[in-house]
Amino acid sequence: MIYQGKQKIWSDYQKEIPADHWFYARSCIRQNFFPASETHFLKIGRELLGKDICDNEHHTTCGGISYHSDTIPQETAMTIVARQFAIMTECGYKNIAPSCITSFGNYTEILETWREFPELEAKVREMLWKSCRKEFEIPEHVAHTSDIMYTWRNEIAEKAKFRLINKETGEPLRVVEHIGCHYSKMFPHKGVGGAEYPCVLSGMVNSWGGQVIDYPERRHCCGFGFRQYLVKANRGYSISNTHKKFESMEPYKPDMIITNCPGCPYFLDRWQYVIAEMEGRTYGENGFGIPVFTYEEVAGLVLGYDPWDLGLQLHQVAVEPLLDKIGIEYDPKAKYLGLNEKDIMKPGLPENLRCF
Amino acid sequence: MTDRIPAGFHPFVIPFLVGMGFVLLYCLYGFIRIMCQLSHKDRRKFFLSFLNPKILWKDIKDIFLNCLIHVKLWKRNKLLGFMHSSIAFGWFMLIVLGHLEVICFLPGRLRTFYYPIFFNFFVAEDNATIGGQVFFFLMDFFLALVLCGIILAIIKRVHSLIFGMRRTTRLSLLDRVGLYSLWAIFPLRLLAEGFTAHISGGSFLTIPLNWIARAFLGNELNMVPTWWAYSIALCVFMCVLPFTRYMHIPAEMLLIPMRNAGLKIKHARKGYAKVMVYSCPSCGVCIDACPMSVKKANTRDTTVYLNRQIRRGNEKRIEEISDKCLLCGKCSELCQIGIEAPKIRIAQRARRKYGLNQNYSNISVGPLAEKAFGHNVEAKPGKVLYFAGCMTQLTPRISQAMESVLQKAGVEYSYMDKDGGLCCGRPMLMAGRPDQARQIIDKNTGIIRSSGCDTLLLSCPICYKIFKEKYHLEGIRVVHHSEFIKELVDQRRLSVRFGKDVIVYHDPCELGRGSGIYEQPRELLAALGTLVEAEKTGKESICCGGSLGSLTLGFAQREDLTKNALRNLTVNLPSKIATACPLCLASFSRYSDRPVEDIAEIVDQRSTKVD
Amino acid sequence: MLLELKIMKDSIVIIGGGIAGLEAAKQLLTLGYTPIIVEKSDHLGGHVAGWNRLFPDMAPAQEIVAKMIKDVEGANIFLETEIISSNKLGNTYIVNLSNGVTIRTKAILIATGFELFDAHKKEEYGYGIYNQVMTNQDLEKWFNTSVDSRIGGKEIRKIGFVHCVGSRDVKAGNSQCSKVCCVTAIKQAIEMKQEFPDAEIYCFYMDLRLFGKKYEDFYINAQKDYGIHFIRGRVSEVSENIEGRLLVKAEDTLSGKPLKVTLDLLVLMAGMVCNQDGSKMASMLRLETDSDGFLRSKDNVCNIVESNRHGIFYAGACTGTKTVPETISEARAAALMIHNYINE
Amino acid sequence: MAMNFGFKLCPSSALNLDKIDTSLYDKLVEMEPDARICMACGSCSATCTASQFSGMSVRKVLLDIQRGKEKEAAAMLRNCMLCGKCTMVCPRGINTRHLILSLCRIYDNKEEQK
Repeated sequence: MIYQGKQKIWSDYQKEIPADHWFYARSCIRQNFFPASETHFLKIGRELLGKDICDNEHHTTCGGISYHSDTIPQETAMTIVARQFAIMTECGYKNIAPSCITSFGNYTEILETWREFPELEAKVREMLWKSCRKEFEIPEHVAHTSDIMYTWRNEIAEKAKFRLINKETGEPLRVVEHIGCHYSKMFPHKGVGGAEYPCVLSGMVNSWGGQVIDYPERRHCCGFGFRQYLVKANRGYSISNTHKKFESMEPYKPDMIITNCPGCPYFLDRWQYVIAEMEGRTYGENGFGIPVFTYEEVAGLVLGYDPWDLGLQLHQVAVEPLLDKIGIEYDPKAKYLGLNEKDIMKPGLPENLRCF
Repeated sequence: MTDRIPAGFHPFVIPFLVGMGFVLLYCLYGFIRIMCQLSHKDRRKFFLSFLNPKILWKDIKDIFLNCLIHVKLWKRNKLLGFMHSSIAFGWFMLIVLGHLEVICFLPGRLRTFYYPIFFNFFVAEDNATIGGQVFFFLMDFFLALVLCGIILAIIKRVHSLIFGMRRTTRLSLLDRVGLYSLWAIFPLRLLAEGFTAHISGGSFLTIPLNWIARAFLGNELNMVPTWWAYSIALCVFMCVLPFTRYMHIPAEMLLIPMRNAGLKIKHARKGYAKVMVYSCPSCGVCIDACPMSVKKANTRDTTVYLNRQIRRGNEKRIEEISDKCLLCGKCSELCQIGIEAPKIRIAQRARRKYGLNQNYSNISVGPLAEKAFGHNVEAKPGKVLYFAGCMTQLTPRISQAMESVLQKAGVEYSYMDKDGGLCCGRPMLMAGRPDQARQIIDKNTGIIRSSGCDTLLLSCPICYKIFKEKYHLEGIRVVHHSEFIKELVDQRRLSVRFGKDVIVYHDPCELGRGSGIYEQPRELLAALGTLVEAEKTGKESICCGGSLGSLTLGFAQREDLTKNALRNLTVNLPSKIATACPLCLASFSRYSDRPVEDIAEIVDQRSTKVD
Repeated sequence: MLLELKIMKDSIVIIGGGIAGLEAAKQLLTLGYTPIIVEKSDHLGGHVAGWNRLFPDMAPAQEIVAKMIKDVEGANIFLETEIISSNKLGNTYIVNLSNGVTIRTKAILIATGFELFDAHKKEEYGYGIYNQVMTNQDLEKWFNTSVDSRIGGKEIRKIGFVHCVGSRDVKAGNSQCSKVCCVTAIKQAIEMKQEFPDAEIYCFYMDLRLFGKKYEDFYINAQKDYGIHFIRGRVSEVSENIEGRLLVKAEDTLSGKPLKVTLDLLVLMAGMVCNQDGSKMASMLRLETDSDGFLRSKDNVCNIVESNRHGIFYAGACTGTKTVPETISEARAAALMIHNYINE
Repeated sequence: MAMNFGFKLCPSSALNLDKIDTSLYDKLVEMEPDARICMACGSCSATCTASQFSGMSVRKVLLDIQRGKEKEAAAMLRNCMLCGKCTMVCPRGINTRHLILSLCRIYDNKEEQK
């Protein structure tokens, strides 16, 4: 691998990301599966770095899931997105920061479509007006929240309490970065680093002390693929894709996986359990799985936030071995205590995948 | 005539006795082995055939005419025939006369076995008898005949073309030993008898020789050594005989009754086929006959070498030679012995084991028949079923012409494989896979039976041969289109016009040699244009080179064969080449400088409906 | 007569010192003109000078180029020189060169040729990223010099050739076929098989376009004598496995199945695009570009060597992908056209 | 015990050239060097007598054994009638008929070698 070659490509794909004043668009999946991740993005942005991020309760889903599941036509998705833009405009923001990769892809795709076919935009404006009496301005910038986190990576590194380094050996942790398909595969120039060698996550990993591994199937989809998972008959196909990725990364003995998409961490995490129970195969050390994190979780960990505050107890794959490796302290007893110290109950343990 | 040596024995006869004993034992052993290899049924058939006076008489006649007189060789080339019959018949007569002499003069010595061979050594002439003179003359006459044959044989080794042979067989080492010892036997006999002629008597050949010898050598010391030499030459010849081409002499005498008994080749290397292989005299007629011989490298793959390799058991070469052959049948047609080389080759191919065998159980006859003939087919006398065959599908002009001709003649017909059909099974059979071919045959039989037709009309001689020979189509007439059209014309259901074309007809192997149809196409063509003949024609016609018989000949290797066949066809400057086989048509069209057409096409162009 | 002679001694500016420029210069010298070759690089012979052997008869490229250079001894040659500006004055052009020379000429011959497609642009193939990915040009250079870090370090067991890199690819900005890559790939595959007889060689192609004299023979030989595997399908992505070998993915379109294979060397058959410097210079001369990105000829059937401007002619790959013999023929045609134009 | 989720891992359909067993093809090429010069034009398949019953295609057979798919090739080969049409139409002059015979011969199937 010629590192300079990669750097050259990264330099070719640098997008303009304004430093401040963002309208935050939440993700349907993440709000439910990784609620702490979104919270911590706002917390790091607002409290640690003093950024202005608007989190408005009136915005909705972007329609991406229904759109990619073939349940709504694109015009409907466009009108939903137009409403998000309208709320952004109403709130006085010009930059939109979706927390979801699918939303990001959806916004980008719709904006590109309007650019090519202005008559569609006009039609959507009309539909939005008819349905909600709202008007919108085209956002000046669309950046995924991982893009924004990428711009913060060095500041976070400065303020970090931990680094992605094995405490025992002093070696950098081997990190698999997994980018959501809709981040830059459709529009390589809309992603930091392009589609082939994106550096949005690898940039964070490198800044925080880890080492990104380049395994052959790094470009491959996590396996979610909307219809592939949502239709039960297709789930074998969904998990097979995930399986393919794990088989490909396993020889590199990755310590962790970092992701920027709502579906990917969920499926990379949960499918490890299913593969273990189906095939008896696990990919981490000593019968554990490979822990999968969102970039906010990783940022939170290096910044020294409590792992349970970051919601890591909601992961299927046990995170404790990694926390031990980095040297992050945690209270095992507090793992299943809720915000109000109430016991949220310990889930049953799988047969083949080692968990706590 | 009296005994000259009272004991009636001299040591020089020992070599002869050794050789003779060896040959007889070997032949007996061989005969028993062959008999054991025959199936019980065949063995019974063979022995019972001797009880049938008709077959017995045929056996005797065939052995006499073929083994001694070589009538087939006479037909081919007089000089060649003379050469062979002078040696074989002359030698035979020497032996017969030797015995007669013994019977006449010294009947008591007959059981010594060697007296008839060395008669002149053991006797002294007493008061000359008329009978003795006659014998002396006859003995010298036949010896002279044999010597003529030997001289011719020596000339043939150098100038085979005089005998009508472009190429002769390359002899193996033992063959050479056998040949030279055979050549030596008769001059040595002449010398031996010459040296003793003043004692034992002689005639026009031996007496003058005796004068000369005695005038120059003056003593009788030469006498015994020459008899020794003669005996040793006989011994050498007989000792090597089983391992040389001369084995054909005893083998052919077994082959003829076996053939007359109606045996068939069942195994490439046993029984009947084995006798056939050993009956090959390596004369090399098949080398010139073989269409592949146009390329020198291929001459080693002709039948004579197949027989030799089978005798040697050289498996690799046996396979090569067996697979390469076009199965055109010409060698077999010209073979003096009647060795059915194509059948031996197919039997050899059939010995091969395959890790994967074809199976057509997934093909069901019903739907195919329905596709071809529709529902509720009624049987109708006179209705014709046309089967174009695979190869005709690649030369649609033939099937088109056929349909047009049938329509003009008002023939009611069904087209069995208009939308593609099954193969006839002949290619599979030729590849030596009779079980697979049988499966195909059964499927096709089913389809044909459900057509309601009583005539099966074929455009492809390859199909024709197998339909005729291997299908059980009782009640259905199998006919090739050349025959069928001829009949239509004869019955005035189709009227044809004579044209200015000068046409040469190429006999397709499977139609001519394969099925014996030579005349019908010629008669048909003679009504359409001026018919000229090729240089080699009829039974000797040259394969187009496209034959499916050959498994290994590649496209490039066939080019020279086709060009040679074309050269043969065009000697009399025809303006058009006619054939009756789609494969010949395709092969010739590729390289021909003049139009090549199927007989059906020519008829179609020059025929009209009869009102 | 005197006047005639003077005209005959005219100088003609040839832009580009590749084989088109050299051949045209030679012919113009023979016709009695003074050709002036302006070459931006430091050597003559262009791309061909960097190649090893030329199909179909494996003629040594360097000898051919050396002979061509020898044949233009009488011409004026300016190396490392570019055209700064040019003005039309009546029937003549005033051409200012970067070395300070100004030439007055009746005719300009553009022989700026092609430029190899920048294989970096096909990011998924990892040229410049993976250690074992090279281009057809790199390989020719290796044939000449035997020096390349990508070959020789590790044992080479499997080699892949990717056809159509930057050709027939709208997203790479070149929808046209580069014409010679197929036969080049096969030629190079054979040469590599000769170098590494135990290696398995795979050619990934979309179509095999072996249009030229004896090209098909290369194909048959490659299959029959060298056992080179031809896989119909465009390589979709290349990655590096843990041993540092290349994992190549494509679809085996004949099987209708995705296919992957691990390779030790991947050669990208970078296509031909119009020389960008040539295009810039052409726009300075107010010449048009055709829809395929190459310079526009007066007519693509009968008048390839003429431009739409009087006195400006083309030769070689500046008007489209050309083989070496086509380029040479075109250079000769251009020389004749220039001669006719001047004598009009 | 493997848990039943109502769905399973599906094996990859991808051809992995590193892992496929081409010994049959290698053996064939030794016997029939012309097997290499197939350019996949498909004439043989188009003309094949057996194809209408079975999808037999010499082109596919050759490709399948190159890709280590011996079973698929065998299934097709079983339908061949050796009629020779493919040999007639092959533009590269491959003796497909003999190639098929050679292939049937080298198939390592003891049961069928009767």
